[in-house]
Amino acid sequence: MVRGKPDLEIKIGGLVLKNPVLTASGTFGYGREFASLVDPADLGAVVVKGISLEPRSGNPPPRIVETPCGMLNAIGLENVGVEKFVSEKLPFLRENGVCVIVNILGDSVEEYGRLAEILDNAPGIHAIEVNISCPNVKQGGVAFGLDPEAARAVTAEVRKKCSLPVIIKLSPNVTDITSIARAAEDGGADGVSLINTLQGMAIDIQTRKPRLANVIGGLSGPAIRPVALRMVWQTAKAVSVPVLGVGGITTPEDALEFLIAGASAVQIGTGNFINPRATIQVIEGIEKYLIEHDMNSIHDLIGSLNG
Amino acid sequence: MVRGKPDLEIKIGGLVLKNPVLTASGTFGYGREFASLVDPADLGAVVVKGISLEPRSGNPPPRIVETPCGMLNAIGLENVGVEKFVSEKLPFLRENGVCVIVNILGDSVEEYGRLAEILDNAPGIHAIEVNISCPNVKQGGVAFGLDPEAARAVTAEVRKKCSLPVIIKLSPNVTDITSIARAAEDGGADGVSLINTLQGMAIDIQTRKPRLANVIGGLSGPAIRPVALRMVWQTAKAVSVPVLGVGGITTPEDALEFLIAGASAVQIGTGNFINPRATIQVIEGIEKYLIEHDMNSIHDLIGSLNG
Amino acid sequence: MKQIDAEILKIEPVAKDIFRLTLKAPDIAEAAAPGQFVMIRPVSGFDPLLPRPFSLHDWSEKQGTIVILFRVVGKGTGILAQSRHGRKLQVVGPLGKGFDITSAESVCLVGGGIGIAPLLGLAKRLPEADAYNEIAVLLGGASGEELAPLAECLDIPGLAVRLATDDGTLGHHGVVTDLMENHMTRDRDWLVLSCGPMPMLKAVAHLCRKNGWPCQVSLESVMACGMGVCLGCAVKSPAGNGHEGYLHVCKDGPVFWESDVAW
Amino acid sequence: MKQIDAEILKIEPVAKDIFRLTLKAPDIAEAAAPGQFVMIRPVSGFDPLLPRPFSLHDWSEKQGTIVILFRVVGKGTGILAQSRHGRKLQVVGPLGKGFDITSAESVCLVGGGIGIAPLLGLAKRLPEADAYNEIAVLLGGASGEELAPLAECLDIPGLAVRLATDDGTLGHHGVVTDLMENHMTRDRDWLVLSCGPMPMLKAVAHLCRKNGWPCQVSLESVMACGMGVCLGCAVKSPAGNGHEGYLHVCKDGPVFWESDVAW
Ligand SMILES: Cc1cc2nc3c(=O)[nH]c(=O)nc-3n(C[C@H](O)[C@H](O)[C@H](O)COP(=O)(O)OP(=O)(O)OC[C@H]3O[C@@H](n4cnc5c(N)ncnc54)[C@H](O)[C@@H]3O)c2cc1C
Ligand SMILES: Cc1cc2nc3c(=O)[nH]c(=O)nc-3n(C[C@H](O)[C@H](O)[C@H](O)COP(=O)(O)OP(=O)(O)OC[C@H]3O[C@@H](n4cnc5c(N)ncnc54)[C@H](O)[C@@H]3O)c2cc1C
Ligand SMILES: Cc1cc2nc3c(=O)[nH]c(=O)nc-3n(C[C@H](O)[C@H](O)[C@H](O)COP(=O)(O)O)c2cc1C
Ligand SMILES: Cc1cc2nc3c(=O)[nH]c(=O)nc-3n(C[C@H](O)[C@H](O)[C@H](O)COP(=O)(O)O)c2cc1C
Ligand code: FES
Ligand code: FES
Repeated sequence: MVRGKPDLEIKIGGLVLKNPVLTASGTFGYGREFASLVDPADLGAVVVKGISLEPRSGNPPPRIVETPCGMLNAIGLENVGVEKFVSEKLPFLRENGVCVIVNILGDSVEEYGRLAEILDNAPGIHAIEVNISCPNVKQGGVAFGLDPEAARAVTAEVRKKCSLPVIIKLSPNVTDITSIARAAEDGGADGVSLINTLQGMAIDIQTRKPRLANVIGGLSGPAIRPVALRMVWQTAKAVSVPVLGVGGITTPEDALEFLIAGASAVQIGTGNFINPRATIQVIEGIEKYLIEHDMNSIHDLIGSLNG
Repeated sequence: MVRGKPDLEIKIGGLVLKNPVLTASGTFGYGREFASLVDPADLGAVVVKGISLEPRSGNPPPRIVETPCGMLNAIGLENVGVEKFVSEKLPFLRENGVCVIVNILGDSVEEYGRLAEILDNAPGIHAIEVNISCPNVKQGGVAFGLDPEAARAVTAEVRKKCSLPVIIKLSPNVTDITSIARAAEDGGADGVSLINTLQGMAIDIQTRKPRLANVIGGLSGPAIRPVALRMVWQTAKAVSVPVLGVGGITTPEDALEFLIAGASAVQIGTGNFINPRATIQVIEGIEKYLIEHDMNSIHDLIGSLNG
Repeated sequence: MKQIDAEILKIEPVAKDIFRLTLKAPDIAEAAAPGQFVMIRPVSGFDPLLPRPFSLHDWSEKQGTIVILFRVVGKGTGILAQSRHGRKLQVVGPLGKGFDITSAESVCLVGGGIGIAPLLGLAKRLPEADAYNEIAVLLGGASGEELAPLAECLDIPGLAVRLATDDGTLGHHGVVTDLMENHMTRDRDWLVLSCGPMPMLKAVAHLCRKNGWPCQVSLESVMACGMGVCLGCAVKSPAGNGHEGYLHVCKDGPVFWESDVAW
Repeated sequence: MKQIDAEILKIEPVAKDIFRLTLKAPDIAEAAAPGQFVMIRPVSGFDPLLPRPFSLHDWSEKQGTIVILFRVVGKGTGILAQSRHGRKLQVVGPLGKGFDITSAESVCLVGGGIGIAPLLGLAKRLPEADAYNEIAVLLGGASGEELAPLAECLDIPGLAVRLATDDGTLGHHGVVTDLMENHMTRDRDWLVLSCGPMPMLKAVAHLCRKNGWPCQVSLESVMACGMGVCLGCAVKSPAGNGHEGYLHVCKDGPVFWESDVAW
């Protein structure tokens, strides 16, 4: 019997992705930078670098440090601002048929809402991912993502201000990530993505100074994969919206772990730095696994963890 | 000028340790197992495997999985029980002049108190380390270490029931570890040690089963070091009792980072598996660093992070 | 038990994916006993993180060397296979409890696959042949291609090695327990010493139990420390034998009396 | 920009801790320009995690090869130095903006330490010598022992190389900016192209600014991606030049006009 290719399509809200492999925000630029190695239209979606209302210049260097099987970054959310993003970065993606998810960040609930409004009117954007690991400046600077109520409020505001599918990107630096995920679901999220980076630090023992100008940075890469996988598994059981798994994924095997744990899709972040063709190899590897395991659809795999 | 050796002594409550390098609970057995490679009396202290009132047989295998630069364990707190510990394990340590810190665990506040009472009367024990990453069975099973109030209650009970210095071992799986550390300090702790393992998970993609029989396990090793260092730095600023830094330390350089960040001492855990002589090499390395940097005392180094 | 940075003196391919590694490790060679193992760290970095356990295949106190026979199955063994002579490896050992080769009329060594590794060191060190009525060596494998080079590793003068293969391409067409049934005459007091994959050990143990042959098996398990502190290498033991439910492969074993294992 | 698994054709020690690595990488050789770099992953595991940036020292489109000159400073370079011919390495490149070798009367290449690496590929590809009045090469180093083997790497027929050492054991006793002051006659239009340690580049830039010599510098920075997406390789640029505060070494450089850098 000749078999067709397995069906890799997944849905987030009303959005259909041709496959479940996305790039993680901040690790694939605005989709153009990798174009000579990876055709961004081949990916489930490209999640672009976090965008704010105004351009941000980011933190002073050093901004990155390598750690065992991981890296710390304190980029400081450097970005071109929403206006320039729409006028200069979006056209390339739109013209090349890329599924674009825009990651947004702000200092207040209103700022997130304003961004959602602006992006809702820009053609070529397929969904919004809300980075809630940013400090809530008006409320004493604790990150939105550390408090269920703040997470719900941001989600509800973004939901209200746009008609696009809304994904909430969760912080792992919490006691119970499922409570934040449920708050996002309550607020109207169409999906949750996790994890953002774990907070970490490194010190230069010769100068006795922090290795990052910002002192603290976000830990990403293979080192954090077991933590991300655990949180994805817990969250997939706790919410009914799709979960996007992120954290240390570099190979097809890694991605399969997240799908089996209950993620509907995966995002590849630091993996792009280690192997720029990781995304494509992960898509191919998932397809191969489905064929070898006689599965017609990615949905046979998602959440298929055996007791 | 001939210089003396730098002074490595540190204090935790009334306890004086000859140097700031300890073993982490669960990674050095009861001190005897490594004796042909490391003289346990050369260490600042040996923190023994967690002890409960009754013996525990632990979780079914598989109990450990390797991960990138880390490992997951779900040993399930297998231990011989306090009675057998005192009668069979303690004499060797006592007779060899080892500074012994006993790590304890329980299901209820009362159990911790009972353990403290028993150990208080056993000669040869220098301090108690309280593992609060255990589920509070009477209160719905949430770990003591995830809730400031429960952490304070356990600390106060142990404090009340014994005259030994009490160290509270903190869980990193929380939004704000400093609030737990402060609760422990309020409860009468003489020191806090951190971090215990980060919760993680791994899946076998061929069987689609969790790689650990217990599904979830604790992540340790170099992978978690940046997270541990960040939490130690934050905690050292938040409390006035000594902080013992734990998490991914395998080399003198690693240990120096923690001391500079504000730890008064370090514990080596998974590092013992990678290099059984890690503890001794770390002591030698710290001494060498102090000499090279013209420091007479370890206290010149502790918390010496430059802005 | 010693920890040393052992120089690679020789690394030779033995068969497809199988290598023989000779290390300079006098302190370990001096203390070694048949069935014991060492922990070897394949890299100096942290990926892979943990040292890997390998049985002592052979050793020479005189030359101060130990020999490992290993199969490439993953990252660590892959890196070892690519190492060159002169490189130094962190080795800790000898570790664990080896074979208990006390009294018996005859001894039967039963091995499967790479599980033959510890049998060379064992066979060489059995009391002079005449202490036993017989020393039988029975080996099983998937095919002749796989088994022949492994069997050659056990090439000890005067030792008769009998072979069985699943596909019949070498020796008996069948499994190693067939050889046991054929060979182990009931008129003797046999001691069975066995090492190989878990399903084979299970079958061997079962047969021995049925026939009343005392039997020791060398088990494998994932290990972190190799010296009894992490408690990661637990194997279930039968109720009521005083081990509180679990034995630990690195410390109580790797060689166990078959009766101490909950099969 | 290509990503390939490039075979190591040759790896030779050049001096203490300095190695020359030749890789089979036709697609990269074809697209390379002087001053560009490649990202090389030293291991297939994840420790160290990130690929390492190295300038293209030389390349041959015809032979389909690229050459790297590197100094062992840590884990990644240590592992590279121990690699053998035949091993494959993940290489991405060519990356970044190289030297802008447009018009000038005379060119002065200034290098320090391992910073001489990109100068060979550059010198070889400068327009035929007679397009310039002069091509000067000035190199600085700590000692003759360090500098001599590096200077030899720039051995191009007809190219005069002038040397300065801090300890005077080779060439001028002093720093490379001394050589610039001595050699760069004021009657000519000079273009300075420079690569080396940060303090040297700073001194070179300062001198050029003072003398009105246009100057390009090749900068280093910690890098994660090498292709402009992680934004990790930021360097401060002077206010008001349109770069919103930071330039990125991997994408806006590694070669910059000295005036674009906030020294
Ligand atoms: C006491 C003892 C003695 C041993 N003696 C030998 C020996 O003499 N020769 C030899 O070749 N091997 C021996 N082994 C097995 C050897 O330790 C493993 O093959 C090795 O650790 C695998 O490392 P890796 O990094 O190559 O594989 P990994 O990359 O860690 O794993 C690759 C695959 O192999 C499987 N695997 C890992 N460890 C084991 C194991 N212990 N048993 C079975 N499968 C495993 C994994 O599940 C995975 O599927 C022994 C094991 C023990 C416990
Ligand atoms: C565009 C560019 C081109 C380069 N070209 C060359 C070249 O042609 N030849 C060459 O030998 N090197 C070159 N380098 C530097 C090279 O990338 C580093 O030496 C290398 O990444 C160090 O890796 P490691 O793992 O050995 O060191 P690590 O173990 O990562 O670090 C060891 C020590 O070196 C320091 N270090 C790490 N990276 C750098 C760096 N970029 N610059 C200075 N110190 C560093 C660390 O702070 C640490 O103290 C270049 C760097 C850049 C950015
Ligand atoms: C350099 C860098 C920049 C990042 N920028 C963003 C960002 O702008 N917005 C965001 O939500 N996450 C950002 N992240 C987090 C990643 O999207 C991802 O959640 C995290 O790195 C974990 O995945 P990984 O281990 O696959 O990298 C960034 C990560 C890195 C390494
Ligand atoms: C195998 C194993 C067993 C452990 N058992 C205990 C224990 O009994 N009690 C405890 O408080 N911590 C226990 N820990 C946690 C360690 O003491 C330590 O906090 C943690 O592993 C982080 O340090 P490391 O990265 O240096 O290992 C255990 C860790 C491991 C790896
Ligand atoms: S491997 Fe650690 S106890 Fe056996
Ligand atoms: S290294 Fe990533 S942007 Fe330059």
